[in-house]
Amino acid sequence: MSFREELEQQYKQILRGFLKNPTEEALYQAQNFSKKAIEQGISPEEIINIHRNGLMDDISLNEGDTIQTFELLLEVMMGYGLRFREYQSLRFKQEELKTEMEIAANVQQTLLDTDIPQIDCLDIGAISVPAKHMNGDYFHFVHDDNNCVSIAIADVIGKGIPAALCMSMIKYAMDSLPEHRPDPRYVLENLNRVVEQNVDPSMFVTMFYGMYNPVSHTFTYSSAGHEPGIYYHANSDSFEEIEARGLMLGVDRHTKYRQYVKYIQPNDMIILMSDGVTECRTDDGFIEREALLKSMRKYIHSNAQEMVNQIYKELEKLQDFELRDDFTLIVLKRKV
Amino acid sequence: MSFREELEQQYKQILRGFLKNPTEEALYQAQNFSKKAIEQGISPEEIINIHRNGLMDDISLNEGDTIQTFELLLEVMMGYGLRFREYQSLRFKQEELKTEMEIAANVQQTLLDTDIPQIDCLDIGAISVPAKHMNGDYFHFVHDDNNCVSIAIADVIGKGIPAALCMSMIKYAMDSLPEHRPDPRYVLENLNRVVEQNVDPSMFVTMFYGMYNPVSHTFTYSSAGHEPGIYYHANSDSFEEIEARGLMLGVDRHTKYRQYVKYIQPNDMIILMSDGVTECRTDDGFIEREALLKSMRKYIHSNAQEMVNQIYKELEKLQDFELRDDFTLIVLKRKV
Amino acid sequence: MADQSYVQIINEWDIVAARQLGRDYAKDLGFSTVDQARITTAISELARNIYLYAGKGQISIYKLNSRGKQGLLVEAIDEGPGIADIRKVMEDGFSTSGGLGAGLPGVKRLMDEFAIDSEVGKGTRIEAKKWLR
Amino acid sequence: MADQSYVQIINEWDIVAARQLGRDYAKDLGFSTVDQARITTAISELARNIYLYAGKGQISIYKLNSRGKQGLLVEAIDEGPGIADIRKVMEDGFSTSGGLGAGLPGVKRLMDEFAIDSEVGKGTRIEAKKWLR
Ligand SMILES: [Mn+2]
Ligand SMILES: [Mn+2]
Ligand SMILES: [Mn+2]
Ligand SMILES: [Mn+2]
Repeated sequence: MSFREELEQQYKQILRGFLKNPTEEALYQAQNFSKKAIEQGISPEEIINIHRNGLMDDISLNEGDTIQTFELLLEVMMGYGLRFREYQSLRFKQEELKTEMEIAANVQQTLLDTDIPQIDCLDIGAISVPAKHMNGDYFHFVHDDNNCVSIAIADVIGKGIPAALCMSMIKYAMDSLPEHRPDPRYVLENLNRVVEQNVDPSMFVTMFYGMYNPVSHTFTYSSAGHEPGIYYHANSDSFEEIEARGLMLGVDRHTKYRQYVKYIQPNDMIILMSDGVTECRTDDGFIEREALLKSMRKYIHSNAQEMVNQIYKELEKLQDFELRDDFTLIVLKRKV
Repeated sequence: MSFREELEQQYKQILRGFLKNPTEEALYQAQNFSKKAIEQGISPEEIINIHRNGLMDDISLNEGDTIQTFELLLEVMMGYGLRFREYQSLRFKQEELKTEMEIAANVQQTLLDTDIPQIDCLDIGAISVPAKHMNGDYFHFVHDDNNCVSIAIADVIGKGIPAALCMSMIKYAMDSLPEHRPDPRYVLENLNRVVEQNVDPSMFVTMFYGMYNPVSHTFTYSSAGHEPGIYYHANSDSFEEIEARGLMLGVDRHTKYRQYVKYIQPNDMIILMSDGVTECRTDDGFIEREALLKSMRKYIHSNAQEMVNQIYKELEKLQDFELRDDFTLIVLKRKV
Repeated sequence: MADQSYVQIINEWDIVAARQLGRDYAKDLGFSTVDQARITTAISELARNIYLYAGKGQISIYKLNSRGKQGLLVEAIDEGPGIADIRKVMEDGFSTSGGLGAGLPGVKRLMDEFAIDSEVGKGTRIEAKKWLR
Repeated sequence: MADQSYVQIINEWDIVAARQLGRDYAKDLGFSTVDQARITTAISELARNIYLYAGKGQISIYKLNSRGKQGLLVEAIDEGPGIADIRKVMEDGFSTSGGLGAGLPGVKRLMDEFAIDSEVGKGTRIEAKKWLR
């Protein structure tokens, strides 16, 4: 007998008992039944049906009896009434919290705000969408006095408010960095110490930091355990993983980072992302890297911003509009 | 006729119509009725009662008719069923969010953690309780190499997550301050620039910063629009407001702050607080400053930590256990 | 009917007795069927709390008459473990998690007025009022 | 009874017609009274959305038979304004705020499977299935 059938049986007994002798005890039993039904996720329309079935079982009932059983039904419905009131209050709190989150997201926006550099030789596109209310991913561009463009992309392990709090601190630490921007290795080593000192020991941060030199067309970069980027070779129309090794920020304060240099050909692209892009999950499992590359190739001739927007849209739909992780995607294309 | 009576009338009409002719249209009317009732906050046990009253009105009913009307009641209950399901999902989300907030509060705790200095000449007590999940108040002690004790107390205008985000940044800015701690004026001017630059223009911060010199027993302090402190004269057993003027942080980046010096007598106390202490609200309005002083006097001979704990407990109860604002209270007592 | 009466809560059947007492008073005062059920449910929750978490205690019912307004007061007293964090117990999430004070937000919503006083190690006293409309 | 049928939604009475069609199919397939009411309510919400926000559209009902499982498919199609942010519309808070897509989380909960496709300026297509247990 399923638990639903069992509950229905139970209710019939309570009903029969009540019809024989409508005491306070029977009503107390109805209250306990109500609690159990709610725990089991029985919805109120089912209660109506169970009550009706109980009445239909008993062919000896007259009209007056039936009317009297509403007292029992009312008692069962009291439990649902309490949930209904709790629902109203939860809804109100949820609205309040939503407003609070929106304000918090704005505060975060102001803090993390970055302009996409306008520079002749590069076409740059970037998108970052939080899975929950606040973003634990972060990206930042600096277009410096030497016309160099630096790019930071980071991901706090974790999502939502705790990640956002942590990210705010990192952004602030980056702003207070002395002028060593051209040296990605130094940037990561410095931030690693900040994270190690100030952040909850259970929180780690992955980060990729690179610097594009528009004179030599070289890209110098280091990675702290961040999701590997992808390099697009225009002449062979092929993709290649951007190699970079390094420990996450916050693990060991003495971590040293390796620095890599890459020469960028005209029309080639550097594609950076957070793991939210590759870990898009569908009902059938994670999307394959192949699927991602296919989607990239589809928009490879669009401009960089259009490209990241369209890829996001496609992956969002693949996941049934439920992001599991913050999603950040950046494309840098060498134009000339 | 009250809107409840009106609804009841309406339902009786739908019921009569259904009994005459049990069509899909009548059920559609029941659905619309359900929506309206939910909007008006009618709880499901009232629906049962309204249905019963409707049946009792109609003396010509037989048992079969009555059973059939359960179809109509079921239809009305569908709307409540939808709310019940939404309730379950809201509860689940609320649990998730609660966990998230707890993690965030821990992250904040790690970031804002401060030890109360142990120093022969001072007895120090401090308490800070958030009104919501996260604290937008902040206090911090530094016991420096010269044996001086500095105290910062700050309050972001606003509560909850946005305030907490902002507060994390300020704490980080304080940590990166160069070694000018003995100079409260300088500290506030420096932080003012940080807040002005990095924080959402709608957010302001009040702050009190002071430095206790245990050799001269002088207290040097400045205030950025913060709730005034209270000075307790042990010899005359009297309270006095601690005078300090200054604009809030984040209003004008060129703000200059005044610095004050006070000589502290043995057994005298410096009592610092956020406006959450004075703006405790009861149903009869704000508590009077007099009530606060009365509560302080009651515990004036306890040790400093016991004193702040007891005052908090008393004011919490006065407010019916619902804090309207973050509550921070610090007591410094010169022992010898 | 006397202006007040009480039931000792020691075992589960006393919960039924407390409900019955509350219902009798509520009927006598002229509360509607729905309000009777609300008052009874509130009493049930309070008595249950005593039975499950304090071991024993007492539910008293009083008739109220204040400036022409008539009403009913439910008072629940126990000398159980008391509630350490009243703020937490009055939160919604806590209400279904069980434990001492479970269901109190529900009681507050069913009645018109609600007050609680508790000290750890000494016990808890709850007052809930409902006024005739 | 045919394996599929549809109702054009242009005015409010068409909502009733769509409900009736859904109920007939649900009954014919042997769904319980409660499930009939659930299917009808889901159809009602979808039809209402079309009537209120898209102006006109169509509700189709299909009998399903997949590997021995029997079921019912409700399809709602309109050429209305479309939904810009589907993620938002599927959030609970939004469901009672009214506007295009209101009530869709409810429809999803009443049925076993739910899929939505929408393009701004082109319209919306929703598929909701319920299987016989
Ligand atoms: Mn993350
Ligand atoms: Mn991630
Ligand atoms: Mn504040
Ligand atoms: Mn405040």
